[in-house]
Amino acid sequence: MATIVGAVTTSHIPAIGNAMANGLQHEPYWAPFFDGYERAREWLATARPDVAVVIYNDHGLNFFLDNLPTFAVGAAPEYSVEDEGWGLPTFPPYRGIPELSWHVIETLVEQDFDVATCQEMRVDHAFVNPMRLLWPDRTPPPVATLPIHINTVQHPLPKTSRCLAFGRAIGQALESFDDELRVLIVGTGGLSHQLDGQRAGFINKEFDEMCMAKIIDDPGALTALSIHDIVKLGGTQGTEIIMWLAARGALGDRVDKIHGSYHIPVSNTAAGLLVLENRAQPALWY
Amino acid sequence: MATIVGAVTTSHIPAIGNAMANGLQHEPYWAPFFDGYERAREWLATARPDVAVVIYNDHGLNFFLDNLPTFAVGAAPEYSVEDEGWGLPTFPPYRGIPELSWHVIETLVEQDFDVATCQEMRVDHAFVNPMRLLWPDRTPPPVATLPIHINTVQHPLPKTSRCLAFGRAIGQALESFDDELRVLIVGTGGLSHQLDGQRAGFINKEFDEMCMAKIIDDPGALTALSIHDIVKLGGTQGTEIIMWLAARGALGDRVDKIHGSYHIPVSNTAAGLLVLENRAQPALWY
Amino acid sequence: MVQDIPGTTIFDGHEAMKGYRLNKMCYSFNSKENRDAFLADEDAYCARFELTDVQRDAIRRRNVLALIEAGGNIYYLAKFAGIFGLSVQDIGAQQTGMSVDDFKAMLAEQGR
Amino acid sequence: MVQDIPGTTIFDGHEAMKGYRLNKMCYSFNSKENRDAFLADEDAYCARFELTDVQRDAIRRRNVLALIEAGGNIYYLAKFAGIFGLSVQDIGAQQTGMSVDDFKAMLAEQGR
Ligand SMILES: [Fe+3]
Ligand SMILES: [Fe+3]
Repeated sequence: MATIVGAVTTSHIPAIGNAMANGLQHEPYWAPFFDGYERAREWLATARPDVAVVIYNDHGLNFFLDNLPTFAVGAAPEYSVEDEGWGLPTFPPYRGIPELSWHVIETLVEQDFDVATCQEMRVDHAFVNPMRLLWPDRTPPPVATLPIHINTVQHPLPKTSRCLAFGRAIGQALESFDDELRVLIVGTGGLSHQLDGQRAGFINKEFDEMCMAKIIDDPGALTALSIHDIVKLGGTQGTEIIMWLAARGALGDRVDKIHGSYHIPVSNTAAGLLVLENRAQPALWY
Repeated sequence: MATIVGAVTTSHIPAIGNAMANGLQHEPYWAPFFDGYERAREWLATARPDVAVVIYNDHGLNFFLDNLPTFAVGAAPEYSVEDEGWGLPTFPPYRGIPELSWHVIETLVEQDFDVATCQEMRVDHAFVNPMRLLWPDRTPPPVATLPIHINTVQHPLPKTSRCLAFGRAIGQALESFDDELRVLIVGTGGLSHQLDGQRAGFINKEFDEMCMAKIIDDPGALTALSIHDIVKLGGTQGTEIIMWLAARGALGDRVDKIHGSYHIPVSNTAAGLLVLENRAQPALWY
Repeated sequence: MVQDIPGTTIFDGHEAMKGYRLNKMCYSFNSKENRDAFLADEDAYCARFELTDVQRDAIRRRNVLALIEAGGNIYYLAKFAGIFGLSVQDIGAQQTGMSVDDFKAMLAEQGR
Repeated sequence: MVQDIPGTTIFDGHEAMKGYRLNKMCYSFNSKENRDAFLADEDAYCARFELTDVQRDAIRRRNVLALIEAGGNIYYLAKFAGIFGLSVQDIGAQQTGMSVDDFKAMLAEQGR
C-alpha cells in the first residue's frame, strides 16, 4: 500500500528559475521568498517520499489548443524540459513511474474522470521550479515523478468542486497502489496574480490569506467560488489555486500544517507556500 | 433553441470508402450493406438537419498516445481528412460550427465532463464514411459538422455508463443552444468485430442483435456491461458500441425506430445501422 | 485489465508501455512521405524510432502476432500493414493461420 | 464566460476562435530555431501562420494589449515577448501605461 505523506503547495513563478541559476537566493528581493522553503526541506527529510505527484498547469509548452486536455496524467518513463521560449535553464529529464501512472489512470477513469494520457510529455516551470525549490542541490530530484496537468490556459476551466473531487480520486488511487511507496503531493501555482490586460499587476492579499486558511482546514468551502469569482478576486492567473485545491483533496480530511509562508511580490505574483502533513488516520475525536 | 431531430448509428468500416470509390455499391457482396442506407437518406430528406454531431472514435489519425483524450470535442472552423496510411480517397475539409462547439464544451465542463478541446482536428474514416453514406453525392455534405471523439484505442476506455451520461449531457447542451438549428446525431462504429490476435474475425450476431434492440428502447440496460464484457462478447473493436450508446443518450427517452439493418460481413465486421427519430416530447403514457 | 480472453490482447497501460516506440513509428505512417522513407531504408527508419530487437525482428517478418506481442496496437499496426497493401482479411488470415479465402468464408459463415 | 471584469479579458472560446493562428505562431516560439526564424524574416514567418492584418500589425508594434484584443492568449504571447527579453514586469508596465519602476513599486505596495 502506498502512503501519502503530505503535500507541498507552492507558487511556481518562472523568475524563480533564473534567480536560482544566478545565485540570488539571499538577495534582499529574494530572501523572504526562498527562506520559506528551508522548513519544507526539513520536513521532507523526515517525510522521505519516494514519489512526487505534481499537480500543475502547463503554460503552453506541452499542450496547444489543437488538443488541450482538461485533466492529463503523465505515463512516461521520463519527462523532458525545454526553455519555453525565454531561454530558461534546462535540466536532464525527470524520472517517471509509469506503473503507478497507469494504476492512477485506471482508477480515475473507473471513477468517471475523463483524463487524457500522456506517454510523452514536456514539463514546464510549473513542474520544474517546485522540484528545484524542494531539492535545490539535486537535479534530477531523488524521487520518481508523476505529473498531472489541469487546464488553466483556456476557459472553460474545470470547476473548483470538480478539481477537489479530482484530487480526492487521485488520493484514493494512490493509496490503493500495491507497492510500499511514500508519496508526496505537490500542487503548484498561484496565488493571486494577473499578467494580462490593463489590470496587470493585480494582487489580492486578503483573498490569498483566506484561500490558504481554507486549504488547510476546510477546502470544501472554496468550492463555493466559481472560476469567474476567482478571476475577479485572484486575477486571471490566480485561477491556478485549483492546483492547490486538487492537491489538498488528495490528502485525508485532517492535516497538520507544518509550515506556511506568503510574500508579495515575486515577479508579478503573490507567492505562497504550505507544507501539510497527512494525518496517518482519522483522529479519534473526528 | 436547437432541435435534435434524431440519430443515425452506423458502422464505419474503412472498406466502405474504397467500395464507394470503385462504384461497387450494387455488387452482390456490397448490396445488402448499401441498400440499408436508402431508407436513412429518405428520412434525412424529411428531417432536414443543419448540423451533424458525429460521435466517433479516432483510429490513430488525429490522436497519438502522447496525448490521448478520453473525450474530445472539435471546435475548429473545418476538419481535414488524410489517407490514414492506406491510400484511402481523401476529400475537401468538412465545415465546422465552432460557436456551437464552444457552447457544447462549456455546458459539458459545467456538468463535470473533462473534455479535451480541439481547434484543429483531422477526421478519419469513422467520421468520413458515415457522412458519405448519408450524403453520397454531396462531398462535403450539406450540413455543418461537430466531431466528438471517444477513446477506444487504449484501455481504460470510459465506462458504458459514463458514455451514456456523456451522450445525455451532449443532448442537453445542444438543446440549450440559442439558435434555431436542426441537429442530427451520428454515432459511428461497431458492431461486433475483432481485427487482432488469434481470435481475429470474431463476430457475435446474437450479442449485436441484443445491443441494437436495447439501444432503441432501453439503452440503460447496456450499462450493465463492463468494457471487458464487451471485448469478450463483441470483440476488441466491438467496444465501438459505446459510440452508439452516447449517440442514443443524446436523444430523448423515447424514440421511433425508422429503420434498422444488420449484415454480416462487411470486411471483418458485422455492419449495423439504426435510424431513430427523436420524439418531440415525452409520450403521454410515459 | 484482466487478460483472460483467448486469442485476445487488450491494449492497456502494460502493453502501451511495451509498445510505445513501435506504435509511434507506425503512427508516422499516416504520412506518405514517411511510408516512402520506410520503404527506401527500413533499417534507418526503424533505428530512428529506437525499436527493440524483438520489435525490429517482428517488423522485418511483417508478423502481426509478433508485433502485438511486442506491444503493437492494431490501430497503428494497420498503417504498417497498409504499406504492403494488406487488408484486414489478409491480416486476419495471417493471425489465424488460415488461407485468406478460408478466413473470408469463416466471416461469412457467422452471418448465417 | 461573462466579460465583466475591468481591464481583464477572459480567454474563452470566443477569444480562442479569434486568436488561433496568432497563438499557434506564438506557441512555435518554444523552439529556439523558430524564434531565430522569426527574427531573421518576421514578414515571412507571420505569413506562414496566416495572421490577420490586425494581428500582423499588433505583432509589428509589439503591443500586448492589441495582441490580446486580437485574440492572443497571454501564455503564448509571453513566448513572443521572450524573444525580445521582455519580463512580465516590462509587459505589465506596457499594458498599464506605467514606467517599469512604477509598476514594480505598485506590486510591492500591495504587500504592505
Ligand atoms: Fe503559472
Ligand atoms: Fe473502427
